[in-house]
Amino acid sequence: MSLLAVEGLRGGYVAADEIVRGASLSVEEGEIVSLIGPNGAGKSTLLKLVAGLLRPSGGRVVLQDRQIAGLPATAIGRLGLSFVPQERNVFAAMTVRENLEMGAYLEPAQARTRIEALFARFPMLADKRRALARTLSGGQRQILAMAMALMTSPRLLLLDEPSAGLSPKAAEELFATIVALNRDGVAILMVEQNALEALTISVRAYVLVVGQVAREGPAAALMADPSVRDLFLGG
Amino acid sequence: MRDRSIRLTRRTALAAGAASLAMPAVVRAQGEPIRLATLTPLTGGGGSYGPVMAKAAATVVEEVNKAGGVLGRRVQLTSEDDQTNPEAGVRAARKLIDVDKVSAIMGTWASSVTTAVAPLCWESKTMLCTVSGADSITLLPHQGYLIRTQPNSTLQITRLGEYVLSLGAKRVFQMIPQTPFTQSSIKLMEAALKKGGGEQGSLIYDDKKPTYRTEVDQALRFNPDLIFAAGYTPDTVVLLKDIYRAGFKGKIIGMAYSINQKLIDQIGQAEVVEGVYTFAPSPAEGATAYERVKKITGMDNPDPYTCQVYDHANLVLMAIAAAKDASGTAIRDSVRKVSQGGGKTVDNAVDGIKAITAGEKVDYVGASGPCDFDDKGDIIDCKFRYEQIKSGKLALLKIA
Amino acid sequence: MTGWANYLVFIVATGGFYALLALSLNLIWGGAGMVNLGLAGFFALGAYASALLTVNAGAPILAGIAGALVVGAIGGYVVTMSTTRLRGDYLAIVTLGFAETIRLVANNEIWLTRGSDGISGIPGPLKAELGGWFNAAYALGTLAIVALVWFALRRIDLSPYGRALRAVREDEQVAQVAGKRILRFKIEAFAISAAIAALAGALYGHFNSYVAPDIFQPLITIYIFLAVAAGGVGRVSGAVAGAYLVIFFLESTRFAAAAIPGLAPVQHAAIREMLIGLALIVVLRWRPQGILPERIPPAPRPQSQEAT
Amino acid sequence: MKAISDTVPRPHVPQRSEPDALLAIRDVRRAFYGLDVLRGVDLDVRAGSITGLIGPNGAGKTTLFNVVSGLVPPDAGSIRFAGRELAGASPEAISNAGLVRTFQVARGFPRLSVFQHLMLYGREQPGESLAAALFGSAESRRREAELAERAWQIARLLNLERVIDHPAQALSGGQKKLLEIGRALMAEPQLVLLDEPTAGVNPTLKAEIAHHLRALPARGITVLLIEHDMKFIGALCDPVIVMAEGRVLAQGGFEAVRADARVREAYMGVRA
Amino acid sequence: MDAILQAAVNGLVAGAILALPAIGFTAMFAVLRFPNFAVAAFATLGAYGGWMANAWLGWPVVAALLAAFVLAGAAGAVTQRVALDALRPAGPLTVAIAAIAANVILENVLRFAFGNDLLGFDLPLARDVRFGSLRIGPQQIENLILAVAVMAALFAFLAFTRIGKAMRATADNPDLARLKGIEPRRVELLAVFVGAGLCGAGGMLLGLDTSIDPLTGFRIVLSVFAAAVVGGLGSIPGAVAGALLIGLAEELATLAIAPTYKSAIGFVAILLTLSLRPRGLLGERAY
Repeated sequence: MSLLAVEGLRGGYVAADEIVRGASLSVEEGEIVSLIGPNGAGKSTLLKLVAGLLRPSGGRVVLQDRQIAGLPATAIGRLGLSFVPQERNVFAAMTVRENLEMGAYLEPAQARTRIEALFARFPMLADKRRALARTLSGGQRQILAMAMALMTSPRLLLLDEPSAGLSPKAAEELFATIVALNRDGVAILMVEQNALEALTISVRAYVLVVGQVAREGPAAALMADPSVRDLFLGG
Repeated sequence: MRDRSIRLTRRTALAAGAASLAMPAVVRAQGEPIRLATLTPLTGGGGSYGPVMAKAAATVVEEVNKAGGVLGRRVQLTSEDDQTNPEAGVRAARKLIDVDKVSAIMGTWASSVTTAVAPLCWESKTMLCTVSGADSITLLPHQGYLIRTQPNSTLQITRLGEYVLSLGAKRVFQMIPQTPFTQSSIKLMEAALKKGGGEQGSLIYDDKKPTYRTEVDQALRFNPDLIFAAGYTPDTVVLLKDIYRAGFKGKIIGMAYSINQKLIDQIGQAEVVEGVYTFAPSPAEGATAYERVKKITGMDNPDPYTCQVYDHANLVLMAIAAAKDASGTAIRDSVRKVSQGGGKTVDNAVDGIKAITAGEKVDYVGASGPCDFDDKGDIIDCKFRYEQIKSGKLALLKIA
Repeated sequence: MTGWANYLVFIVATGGFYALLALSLNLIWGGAGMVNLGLAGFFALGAYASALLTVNAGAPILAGIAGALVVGAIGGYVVTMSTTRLRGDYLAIVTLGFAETIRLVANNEIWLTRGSDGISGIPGPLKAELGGWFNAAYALGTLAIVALVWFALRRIDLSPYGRALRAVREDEQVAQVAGKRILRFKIEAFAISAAIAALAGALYGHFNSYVAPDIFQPLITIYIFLAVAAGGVGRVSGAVAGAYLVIFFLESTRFAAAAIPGLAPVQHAAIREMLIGLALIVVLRWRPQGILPERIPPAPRPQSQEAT
Repeated sequence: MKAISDTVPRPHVPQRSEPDALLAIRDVRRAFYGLDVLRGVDLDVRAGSITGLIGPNGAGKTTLFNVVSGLVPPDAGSIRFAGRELAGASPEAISNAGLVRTFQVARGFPRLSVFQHLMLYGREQPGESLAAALFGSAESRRREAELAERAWQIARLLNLERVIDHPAQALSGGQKKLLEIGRALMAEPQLVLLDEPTAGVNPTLKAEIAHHLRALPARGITVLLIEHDMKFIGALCDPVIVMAEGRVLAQGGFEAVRADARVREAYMGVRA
Repeated sequence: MDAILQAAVNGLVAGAILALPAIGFTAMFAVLRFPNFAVAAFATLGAYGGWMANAWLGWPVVAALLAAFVLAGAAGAVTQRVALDALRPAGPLTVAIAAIAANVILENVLRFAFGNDLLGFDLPLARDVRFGSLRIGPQQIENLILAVAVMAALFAFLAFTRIGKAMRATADNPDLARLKGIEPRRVELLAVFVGAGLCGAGGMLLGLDTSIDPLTGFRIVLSVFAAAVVGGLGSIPGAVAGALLIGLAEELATLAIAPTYKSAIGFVAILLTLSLRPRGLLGERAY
């Protein structure tokens, strides 16, 4: 049984205008799975549909045996799925520590121990615990956003273009962090523009084109496939 | 203090309700009634005076009706609210003149309302009786359709200036909000003081501010030995508190319409207002009419406006009786026949109408004074009442 | 004329002033998506301008009214200048303050405005000649002016100018990209709107022959918002209908007040004002389009259409 | 299907003498909150061309459009359009100079009708002065009739005739896209910037849009468009400009650009 | 010189009281993104609430202040729920207009219940204390302390409590807040409760120093707006700074211009701010 199984998912921002048109994919326990594809293919929309930020107009989303399609985002969050948005993903006017507390807003009892654990894991956050989030660099901000998502101890993390806007060095560090997180047992489904880098750290990958899964397979195989490369340039 | 204000409201509420309910039935029984109206501020800045005023007039009408009415007709009194606002006042007056077809409107309080309503009245030949004091009002081309029972500013302030000098004050500071009589008040006081070798400083303040600390500072810098607080009750409450806090040791004088029992209760601390002088056109203290007003309103010290509107109602009703005609013009032409010029002294319309019907000449002496008018409609001389607050109560010093 | 007829004439005239104010508000609220919470201030501005010109300077009444239009437009221009680049909430706050400031000036600049005494003896046109018919004639004249303004605003509404104004209301940025100088449109519209409010004030003064600071209470602004919301935001005819609806409501509650026994006059007045506020919320909530909803004018069919 | 040039009379667009760069952008920079979004963009758009602008998300394409159309002032750099410097000019001035743009998510005036939308974009409207609105003018009536004629033709051409009196908020997604194009046509610009004209559009409609666009240069309208559909780009655009990380990476014919190793890397996300 | 110092002291005290409703107004704006013009009525309601607790029930000042806060806050929350929430899709200006209507209703509910008479607290008045040539009233000092205490409590609430942080989070980034499980409607309601409550507390402090009638709140409302705009709409520290500034400006101005124009100072401050620094002293959306 998969950790996450998506079947024939459909939906978009407006009911009349479907961007995801019957996509199916799955994520197993402990995997890193990448979702790649050309611009406008509907990758981010798919993540938002899964995370409950958008309401699917069709299809099934099963998280550990539970049908979650149509549940509100917070309910899905409680079931062990955490979503990290691409933009505006921290509370800019709050301190790092307060951001983390907000990450576990629904589980305040565990907040203190988890924050300590995250501080141990990301010393940078510990150093900056009293800094306002808006003073962090782009890479630090992404780490904070992920740490916030981890505050609920999720089984599955959904990352929406985590490396967007980062310098190459910061992006590299970020991917290293993602791998490290995964080693601790968190499964990851991420959308990445930085497809080659994403494939490098992924077990499997899906290629999304016009709202549907066009190719899927082991990451290494997809990376080697010239037709995948062509897809990005409309071949 | 709180109990007092609530009781007051409730009582006026009952009166107003009774009046509006009772009236139509009576009217139907009697045919064409004589229509009169009060236009007083039931809400807005003058909202604390209007309801009692309206009630005093209503009681006079009630008594007259009980005694058989005037000219064998019932009197119907309509009471409207001018909201202390000329725009609303004009709308209400229109309704009274056009729909209710009243022949007299009584009790307009704020000078601005009176100024706005007056042209409607003289154009429609409706009598207007007012308690507003601004000099300018009787200077309007009202063709006689206006009388006022309130002495005008010139008379008032001149007298007040003389009194202030008699208290031994040489440096007087006047604190006054922006009102129709502000300029004349400052000018007249200045003149009155100069005659006696006194000096005046003055400050016009914004009557909508929660505190006047800085204004009081400014006043104290003048080093006055007397402060003349010439505002209305709401701002004077604040002003007196701030004067007290500032530690002012000199004398304070104010107009009785603002420094009244309500203000004393408001401030709630005798010490703050101890020794403050008040000055007012005197109701005819001790006059029988004044005692009647006391009874009607249940107040120990009915304010001058209530007394005046009581007089308005009596005068108008007797004028109708004397003219044997209920039109506004008839009232205009005969009001001075019942108010002055000798004859049997009466203190209420019931007795007056009886006497008039019997062919006697009457001279009304009202609750606010003798009620004699000059050609402009101004009251001819008037007594003034000087009081001082002693341990939280207004104590009469003299009436002169 | 006497009695009910005269009263009705008075209501018709007052309704006309309200209608002009409603037309003024509708032009910017419905037309350009701006609000003016200081309508009473512009109303006062016009009333004073015309009163001062005719009483103090002895100008003819028409010149006074023209002066009111100019002063109103300048006032509107000044108020919008500081806020046109900002969001609408700021304009709301500024206009609120503007009305209060106008009242302060009217109250305190006694050399000019005679303070809270107000200005009395404002001449009415042909008052002597018309005698008892003055009110009726004036009410008719007011109606004619309302009709004229209604006609002019409808022309604007249906013209390319009105079209551009609506574009500004819907999306300023896209309107800009479409080549519209939104600043000009917003300032012009507000200035015209302010001038119309001032016109209402001038007419008011010449009718009642008296203006004073206390006349221009902020509550009038609420009346007009209710009028426009009830009539239909964005519909010129709706503003006029709404204004008469409100004046009818205001006057009829005067008669209805007596029907509730056992209340003090203060309480009657309080209930009336409560009803006004309540009505405004109810309209905004359940009938936001008003009784006469905004309409899209159909495209003119070209003659050549049949050929294709 | 008729192309627009067949049915609509040619506008009186003054012919430009310079044959080459209608739009010349040099070293345009823009940062938001310390993040460099445009890091020195240089590009030319040849008059009479349909130029494609492609690049991965976050490359700065839409920001470039915002800067060129005046919605966002550039921090530095020059934008010359038809011989005029436009950097820092107001959006309406730029639009009136003959450079009109559309938006990615169809934006417009939801409560205005299709006809009103089209009319709004008409150039030179004497009727937009107060005097003309109030008193009417022959000039304004003439122009209004002219524009109305044109609006009808464009509506007919774009199959929007049936919905010409409908408010924009009642249109389908595809119709909104067509309306965007119609608006751009009404403006008779020298250069039109199209931000993803086919996003969320079905293949049939896409072909139709391509058809309309292809007819524009003949009418003196140069096109610069952002697009993600490579087929669409390949079929329509020459040259193609590739942006990545706030700079222009490559420029040339579609096939050449596609073959460029740097471009493939940019799209696939290989980093140095 | 003394006059200036004295006016400055008076201005600071007035500003501290003004700060409470200004914070309330700005806080509601930060979370709900529309100007709640009913603040005048909330302040008046607080004044009456405190007065009832003090004069009828004999509660001491601090307890009465709490009553004022709760009554005004509850009125704010009810207004929001019953009248305003449903209008929010129509845009902030529509809600703002409805808030004015709500203000008229609330003001008249008080007028209906209490009439237009002035009411005063049952508290002894004390003479001012002198420091050299400066004087300050014990009541002012008490008000200053109370205002500062309320502000401190508010800042502690926002900085240390979970729900207070959630409020800031919602003002900062509503989408992310929702994603993190923060119920926006609850937070909004809380923001209105606290915001209107602060207006109420400010209204009562005002009433303590002066007297109460249905227009108590209306008298300061322009200054409150001015404080919020000058400080930057949506910024709480900005509202505090703005309030002190407006308080100072109003008092100092009386030395230079006619005191009758005190109320216009706020308007001038708004115009100046919008022309010179439209986002206010501390900018929007700062905590």
